[in-house]
Amino acid sequence: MNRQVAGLILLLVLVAFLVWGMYLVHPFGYPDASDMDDYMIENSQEETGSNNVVAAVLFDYRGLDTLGEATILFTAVTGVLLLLRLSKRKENNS
Amino acid sequence: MMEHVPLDFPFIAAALLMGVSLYIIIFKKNLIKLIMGVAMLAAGVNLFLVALGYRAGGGAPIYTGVPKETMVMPVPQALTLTSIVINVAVLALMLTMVIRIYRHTGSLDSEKSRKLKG
Amino acid sequence: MDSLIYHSPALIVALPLVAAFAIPLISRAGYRVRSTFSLVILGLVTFLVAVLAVDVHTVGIRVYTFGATAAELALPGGYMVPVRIMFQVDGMSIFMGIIITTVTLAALIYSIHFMKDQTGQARFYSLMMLLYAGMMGLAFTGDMFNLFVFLEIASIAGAGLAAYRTNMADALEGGFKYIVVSAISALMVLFAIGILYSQYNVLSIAALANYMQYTTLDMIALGLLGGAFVMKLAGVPLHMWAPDTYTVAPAGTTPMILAASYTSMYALYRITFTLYGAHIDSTAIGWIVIVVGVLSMFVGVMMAVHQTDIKRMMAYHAISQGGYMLLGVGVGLAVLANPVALASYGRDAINGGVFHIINHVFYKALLFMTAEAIFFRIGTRDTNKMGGLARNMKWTAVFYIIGALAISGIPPLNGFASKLLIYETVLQFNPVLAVIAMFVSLVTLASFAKVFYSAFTGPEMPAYREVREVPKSMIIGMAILAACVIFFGIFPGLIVDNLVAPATEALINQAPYINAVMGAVP
Amino acid sequence: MLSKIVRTVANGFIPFIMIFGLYIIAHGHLTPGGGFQGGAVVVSGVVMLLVAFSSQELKKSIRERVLSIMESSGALIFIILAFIGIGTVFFYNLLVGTPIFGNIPDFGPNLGDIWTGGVIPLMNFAVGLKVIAGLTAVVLAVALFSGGEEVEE
Repeated sequence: MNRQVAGLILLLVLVAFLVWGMYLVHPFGYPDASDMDDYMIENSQEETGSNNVVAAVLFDYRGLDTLGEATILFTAVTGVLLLLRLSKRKENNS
Repeated sequence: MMEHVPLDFPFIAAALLMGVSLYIIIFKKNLIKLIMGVAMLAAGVNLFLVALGYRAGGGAPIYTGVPKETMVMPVPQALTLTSIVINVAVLALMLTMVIRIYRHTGSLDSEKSRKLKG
Repeated sequence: MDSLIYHSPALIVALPLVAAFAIPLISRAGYRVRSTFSLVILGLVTFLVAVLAVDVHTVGIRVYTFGATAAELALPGGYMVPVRIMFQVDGMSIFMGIIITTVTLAALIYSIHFMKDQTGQARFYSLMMLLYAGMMGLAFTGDMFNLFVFLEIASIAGAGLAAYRTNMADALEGGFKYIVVSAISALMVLFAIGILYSQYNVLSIAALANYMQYTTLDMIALGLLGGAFVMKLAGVPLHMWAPDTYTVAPAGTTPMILAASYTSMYALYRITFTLYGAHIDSTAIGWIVIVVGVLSMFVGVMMAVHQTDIKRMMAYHAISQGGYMLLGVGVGLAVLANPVALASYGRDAINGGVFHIINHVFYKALLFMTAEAIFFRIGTRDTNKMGGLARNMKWTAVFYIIGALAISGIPPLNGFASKLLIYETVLQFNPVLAVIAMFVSLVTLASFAKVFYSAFTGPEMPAYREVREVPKSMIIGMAILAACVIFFGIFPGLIVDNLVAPATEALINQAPYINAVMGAVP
Repeated sequence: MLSKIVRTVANGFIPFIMIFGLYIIAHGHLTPGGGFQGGAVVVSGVVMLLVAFSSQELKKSIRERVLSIMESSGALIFIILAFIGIGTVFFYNLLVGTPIFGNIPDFGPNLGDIWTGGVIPLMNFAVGLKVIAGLTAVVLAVALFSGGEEVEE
């Protein structure tokens, strides 16, 4: 019962934060500032030769994020295969 | 600017998704439901992110056919793509662990296994 | 050499990634080749970290912009905001880098023999390299979204490693808990990043700090980020995952997951000091950090006393020691706006808190390794089932004593040096807190002494008569850390002046971090 | 294993799904899409095969070892493509202006030219390779595991 009450309070606090945050965010469709994005739209063709600005952002301007993303996928695949591995040869100490 | 409603639809939807998923994460005992909660939280955050970049009347930021004046912001789209892939990876690993846990304990209830409370 | 230093921030993260991707291919050549390859790559990276550390401490903050025409060119062609991802390595980043690299090196050497007969080795080493790369990226990055990405790399790799022993249900549950907590906290971070991005349209930490206005939305973002990182570093109301995960993680990976927790602590400090910096109400935030710290200290040690699982006990002590770091830095944060108090004791308090990170990671890593060494030989972590192990495992017993004395703050070991700094400064700030801190330290000593008597001394158990000392590589791994513990204890002044003080300076003074990117642009 | 109708339809559709996925990968720098999305499309075809046929049957034609090599080499190609710019800076797009994918498109809206984008199309291919191999491995491993078998190391 105690856990339920604590959970309820936590939930209410988090949702209050959420609604409050959403209320304060700029109106949909009218961003406050767009300096960085404007630079990318202006220069992506010239600097990367890519028509697709999103692709230019993904692989050039924010290439490290994409490397990280590919790494995460690699990590998850490695983790999945590690966890589903053949466990016939049990650990020597268990 | 003046005619906008204080809360806009994509943001409302994102807040709803996140609120429901928080409820699931806090109160549901089933591990699969917990994972669904995390997935919904991710969906809510992604929706929030991609909605941030919209400019009224804008089109996709791709030069093949669209002039640059009417492009929406590209960075949130790139961030959302990254975040979606990350969440796919996280969910894959979580589901694998749940499969393994189910093999061991024969149950998906987090209350039944001593350590998974909280 | 110059170009090596020039590219070292990128290489330090990229080389372990290359290693991680290549290990599944190389593993076909056998166990020896794989171990050698991992060690060579990590040795190379260690060298780069050392070179970079010297450079950062002599020349100053180093910026590396990915994909630009020159690495220092953070602002493209005189544009007003940074567009590309950049790494910013300052005193605090390189401090974390040194911790992570040392622990990983010790853990890798330790794992070589530990893992020899296990299944899934190739993927194990691959994940270790990925965890290392994730932590280093987290420590070096100067970009909020990139921080999220590296946080996720470290979390997923850590969870995969924690669940490594798939034949035990505990291990899977520990790993599952870790990944759920990580996923939720990472999504909180992402939401906060969205809020910050919506207002300032930049993602670089320096540029955000430059434009920061501390609106209500920024406060919400700070709350989200703070909650997320406190969850990741196992601060007390949100600590429930840590004992389970630390207990089950195999071999050398427990120290690495521990280091990952403190990398999250670094991220918390980076957010509060560098991103929000002068804008926040530092007294209030400082007190919040202090309260979390004191709670962690107290609850952690109280939970630890009655544990019978040796690693679980150490895990609760890790939470408790994390409280010391938060206490020290919290005191410094509380007086950040007060120059007199900052000069008289605030700076030293932060020194103590930061110094305690490196000390704690080293001795707790050592302790976890001794616990795993016992588990490796006798197959149980229950202290009640141990006894008389010192007879046959002399080295392990010696390393355990070193670690236990260090964690209890006994001179001349390193735990004493940082705890003394924390006691002295906290006493000037608020004597009650200092008394609590000393009390916790006493309980810690009692708890470790109890385990020592039950595990290592006493009559020889007939079942363990045949127990042998652990293999050589495990001893070397532990010896590296033990040497660091003793060295840091004997020469604390040297370490504080050369490693800790630059880190503290980097935290307190946010201007160089911002100026390195924003330059002359106001 | 499902009925013969399902299997025949799945067999018939596979080439189209593959080609569509590869098209999305190849045109990542011109149209919406890219390595991840195209890779996911291809893997959706693999999932369809998995539903239509049994996992054991699929295991015969897809070697896990090959998947592992494909995944590692995809990731390695990606990071090597990032490394080739290290003469300037890591991740520098060196190929813009060279004969390999180096054409500069007409500024402003244009019809699109496949030989543009520098390293971007190559990175898309690397990521596509990685995603196809990685997700196939995950899907297959989970299917085999739930079918009672465990995965080879």
